[in-house]
Amino acid sequence: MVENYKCVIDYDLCMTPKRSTTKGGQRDASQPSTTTSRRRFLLSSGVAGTAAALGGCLGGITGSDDGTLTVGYVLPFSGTYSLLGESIVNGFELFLDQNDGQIAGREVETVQSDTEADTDRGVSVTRQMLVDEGADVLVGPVSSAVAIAMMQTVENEASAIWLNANAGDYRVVKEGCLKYHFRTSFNDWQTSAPLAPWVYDNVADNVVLAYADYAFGQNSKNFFAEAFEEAGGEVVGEVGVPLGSDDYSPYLGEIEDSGADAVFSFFAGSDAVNYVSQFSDFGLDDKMTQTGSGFLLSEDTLPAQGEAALGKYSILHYTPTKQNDRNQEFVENYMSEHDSRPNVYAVQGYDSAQAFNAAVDDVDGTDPDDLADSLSGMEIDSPRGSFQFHPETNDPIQDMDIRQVVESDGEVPVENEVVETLERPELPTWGCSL
Amino acid sequence: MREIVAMFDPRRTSVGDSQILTSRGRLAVFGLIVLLGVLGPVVAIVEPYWLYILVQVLVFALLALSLDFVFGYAGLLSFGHAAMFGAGGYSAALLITEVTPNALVVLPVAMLTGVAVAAVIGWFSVRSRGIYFAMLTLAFAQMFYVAAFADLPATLLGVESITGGDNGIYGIALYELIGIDLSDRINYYFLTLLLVALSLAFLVRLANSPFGRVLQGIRENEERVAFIGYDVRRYKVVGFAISGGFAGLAGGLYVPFQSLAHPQFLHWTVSGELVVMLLLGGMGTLWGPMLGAASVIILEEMLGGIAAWEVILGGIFVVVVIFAPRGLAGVLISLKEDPRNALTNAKNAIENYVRKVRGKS
Amino acid sequence: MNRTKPETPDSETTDETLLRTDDVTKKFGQLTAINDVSMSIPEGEITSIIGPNGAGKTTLFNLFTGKYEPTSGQIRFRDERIDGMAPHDIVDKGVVRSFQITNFFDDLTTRENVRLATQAQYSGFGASDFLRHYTSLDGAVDDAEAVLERVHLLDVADRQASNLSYGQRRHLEIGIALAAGPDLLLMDEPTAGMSPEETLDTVELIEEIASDTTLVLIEHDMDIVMDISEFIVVMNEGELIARGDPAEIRTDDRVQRAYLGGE
Amino acid sequence: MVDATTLIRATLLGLQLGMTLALVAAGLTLIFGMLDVINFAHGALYMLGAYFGVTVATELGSFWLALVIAPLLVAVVGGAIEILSLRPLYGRNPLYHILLTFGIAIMTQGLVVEIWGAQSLRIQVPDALSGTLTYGSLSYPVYWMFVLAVSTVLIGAIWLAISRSDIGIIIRASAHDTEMVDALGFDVSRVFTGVVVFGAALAGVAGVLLGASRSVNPGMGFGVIIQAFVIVVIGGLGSFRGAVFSALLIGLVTAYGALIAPSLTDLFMFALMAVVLIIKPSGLFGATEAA
Repeated sequence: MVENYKCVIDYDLCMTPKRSTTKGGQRDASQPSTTTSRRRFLLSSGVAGTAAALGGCLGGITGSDDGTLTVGYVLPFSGTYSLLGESIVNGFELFLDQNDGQIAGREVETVQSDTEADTDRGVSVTRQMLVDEGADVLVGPVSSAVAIAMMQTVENEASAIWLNANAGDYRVVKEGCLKYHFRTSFNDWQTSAPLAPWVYDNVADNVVLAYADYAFGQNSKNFFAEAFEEAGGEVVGEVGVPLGSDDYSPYLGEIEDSGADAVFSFFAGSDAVNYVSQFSDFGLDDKMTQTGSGFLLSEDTLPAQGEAALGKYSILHYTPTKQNDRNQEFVENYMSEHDSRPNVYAVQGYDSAQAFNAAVDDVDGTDPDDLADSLSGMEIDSPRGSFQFHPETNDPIQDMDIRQVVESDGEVPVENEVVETLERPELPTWGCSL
Repeated sequence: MREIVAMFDPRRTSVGDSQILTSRGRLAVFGLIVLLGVLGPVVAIVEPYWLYILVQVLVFALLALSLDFVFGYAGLLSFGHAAMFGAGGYSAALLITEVTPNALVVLPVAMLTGVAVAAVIGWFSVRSRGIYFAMLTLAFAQMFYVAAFADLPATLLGVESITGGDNGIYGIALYELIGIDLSDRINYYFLTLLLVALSLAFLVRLANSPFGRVLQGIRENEERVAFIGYDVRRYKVVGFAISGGFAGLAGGLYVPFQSLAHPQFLHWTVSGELVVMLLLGGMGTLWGPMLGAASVIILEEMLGGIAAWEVILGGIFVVVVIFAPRGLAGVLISLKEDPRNALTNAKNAIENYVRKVRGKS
Repeated sequence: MNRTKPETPDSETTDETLLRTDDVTKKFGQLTAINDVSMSIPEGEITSIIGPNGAGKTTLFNLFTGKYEPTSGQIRFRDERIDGMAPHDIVDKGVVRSFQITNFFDDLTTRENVRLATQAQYSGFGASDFLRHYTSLDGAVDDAEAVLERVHLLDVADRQASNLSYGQRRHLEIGIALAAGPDLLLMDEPTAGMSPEETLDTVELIEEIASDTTLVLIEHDMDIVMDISEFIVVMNEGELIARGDPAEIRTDDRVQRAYLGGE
Repeated sequence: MVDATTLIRATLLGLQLGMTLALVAAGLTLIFGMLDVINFAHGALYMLGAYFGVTVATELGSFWLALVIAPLLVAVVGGAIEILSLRPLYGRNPLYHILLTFGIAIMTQGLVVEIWGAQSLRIQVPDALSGTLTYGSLSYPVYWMFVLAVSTVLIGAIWLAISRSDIGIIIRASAHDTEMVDALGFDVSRVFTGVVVFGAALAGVAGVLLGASRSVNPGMGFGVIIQAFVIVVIGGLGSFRGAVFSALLIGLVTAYGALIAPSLTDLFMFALMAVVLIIKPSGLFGATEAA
């Protein structure tokens, strides 16, 4: 058992440098890193040869009774979503670096395999992490479709807790309601509904809804519409746009023709870039106020959106410019390791590490049932502001920021400024009662 | 336009000849299946996760086999096999969640779904040839994809959900098979191995049947086959439908295993990957594409944790296609026939490459 | 299959029309390849179609065998319309062609080439056609042997077709057509490119085949045409310009002008 | 529900989509017609055009320089691909080009993420072209009109070149018969390299043009390639005018489809292709066997 420590600490002995350390280039290679990435090809050298080839490095295979914790990233590392995957890893590993590479005083081994943001691969990677790597905790995924597809496997194996560091689809709670599933991120109700009464009070009493036409976009749109009508507003139209569209001209026409004073939008990633830029290109900024879920105007899209984003409102649980000590410290630490400001995904990764740390510390072990009991209702001191895991759904009860895009004198000419913080809006439980 | 038809002629590169699989070849394949059968329990104890990989390898080998039958033996390059794979998968998902998880009911239905979908696509497509045929099959498969993604069936029938839209159908239970616990992964592995072995045996038999000979004739000289009295179109449609049945079976095996039926299964990238498996393995040999499928799955698995794995995987494709013209099957055959000259052959291949790049072919 | 197989040679007794065209025209876009051709092929005889290159002879074959559909007009075989039928259905009726350019299965053996053609009469889409081994279809195998013997290819039956000599390839071409069991065999330049010796051999074969099969030849070698034909059709620029027995054709003015005189 | 303004705007978008897609499809169809190569990497070349454009525009601060330099860089990449990987494969079953170019496309996508990162980028629209044109109730971005104009002029110029000049004669000749090019006294291998270089440059131009109106991201290469194939096949493989015609057709179908049933626009596109191929098995302008 003890000999396993050696190779985990001396990472050059077992592994070649991993992606996230080489890319930013900030991490000093000579510094004993705690993060190792076990590559599949090292294991493939044959069933019999594996143990010999890797020596004591296979500590994690049957779980972690040797004390080493195994963290399995179920994240995309290629294609468009790789930015999100890497940010989550960066956040998680920032915590590790701040704690001598340890979680609750134990050594940590991280394992990653690219989900490609593909549901099918997601299931396979989940299985790999749970069965092959003996992960004590799953971190991820990015895509809600992957999260939904993972539920069955996580439930069947019942061998690790699952810290969902992004995927916000409410159905993971409604239909999964898994004991082991804890969201360190958000759910799609939070990034839409609480904005509705605010828009009604401060912007307009009528809106048109624009959304990427897939489950997540539809959920967000529905939650907003429901809350907006409840607040007394009127939804005058809705425009669904196929996911991954390049040209929004026909839809912008419909949005304009609706005659609404404001628009609530759900788009993310490159869709958000196209939508927001073209919204501005077509001169719609002069005609209506743009509001949306925070992914519409986030750190990963603002550089490309540039001035087109100015003045637009959105709601999210984290804003890097937020003025509180906890956040300022976090931003500083993050920027000393990476060139860029932390984004919401990095915070979700960081908080996953915090939550895992607290739980392992609390139960002094890795039994998933014990960890789940410990995490339930736990309060986490996050850069976003403190949040609590809902005792019944394990979703985060957290503050939500209403932000507006303003000019900035930083490298990116625009940034989000918090206009108002909604204190812990009460979450629906969708019949889940853990 | 030059020889659009001839350019898709697999004969130019196929390794085999009149008899599909020599008796020694059969022995080797049989041996491999027995080996896999013995290997299963060993793997289950030593490295249980690899059992999952093996199941995945077997499923995609079956899919590649189904494509090779219709392309390698009938000259029909399908770029839409994802349609049959996905259709089989979705029908299995719906049956398991709504009706019964009995494998003896669901798997045959998945297969029949594949046959039906392939028959429809084939009926419309076989009049076109070569790349036009490929693009027609692609078009139909993409239409299936869009329909599943937008849950068109539900819209048309006015119900809430059938295909589950972009989330697909999830949480699908594993099969039940009288008295056998298929949630035990070794049993699922054996079931898959058995079905793949039976499929291979059947397709080899079919390739050597009077029907199979006509298909081969069509591949070699479609016009002449018509002028000696065969209904070429009907043979093609039937051949395509049979192939679709096995693609549907592969879908039916895969979906409960992944607990998921997803529109991605119908996407052209699946068909594209399948063609890559075929070319990588060596088409027209039936076993080559299965090898290609195994290589792609295992490569992806191995490279999944590596930075820039796409660059490596893409690079492997490029190197194989330039230096191993007949795919992995070709490499194995030449190694077997001429093991001593392997080094010389490799050297020749490189010299040949340099010469061609310099334009002195 | 329910095809009537070639049976008793009774060519002398009947002078019936086997195949007939009525006002057949075939256009490719602006180009008229066949213009208003009406003709009849008598049963039991050797008919030759002659004419300069581009006269439309091969197009006529393609029309007879269903490769093309006439733009207008009708084609009848045994008084049944066959224009618009699929090639394989026309073969089923008993009209089979051989090709000017050898057109078979190069990768297969000579025997297998022929066997594939004979197999058409024994197999369809029954369960056994999918499950039995192809060599166990005895009827097809026996028929193939008979055809191979008839076209003198038994010695090279196991050789890969692409390795045959030119003359042998031409014979195999005819053999495959024969194997499909024709009542009417259309032969497109069976002697083209042959040495005098091979030509002689082939002419013998043609005459032997003619003993039980109605033949239509496209042929350039006038000596052969005049020697073996009982009936001749002359085409020029898509039109039928003359028909008759060899003696009549030899003396026809239009033929002289359009064709023979030109040489 | 659909008024004149909407219709005009959709038409403008359809034309713009059509013309830019024609830039991508033109190279694809010429490469197929002359080299018999099914070039899956063509989308990657389009993507590289956009990324090179981003870098040049950022480093040199000029959109105009980007519009010139980026396509040239893509042309160099195209030439390298032809010489190093396509050339050794001529004469083999062209199917292998699928595996080859598929591999190149995957590699390029991976490299782009390594070099530029995965986040969406965008080329800055030059001030001269920013702003919105307004005519009555119709407003349309100046830059989009610029894209439409530039791509139309380019396609028109190529059309003229192909139908009038010597180069055009070679291109048309070799689309039918490579030996003919040989007979005319041209070095076939240089002609082949030239075609790929030219096709790559066109794709690069499309990449830069659209990189300023759309987001530039690693998925854009695979996003465009299937659409381009559909266009090339509908038009008839190897036919330039077929490609232009069907690019416009697909552009308009996509634009109008978005007005009718957005989630089904792809379905319309594939259904259109299926119908065309069922009626005309070799595409609209493809050579038929019979003639």
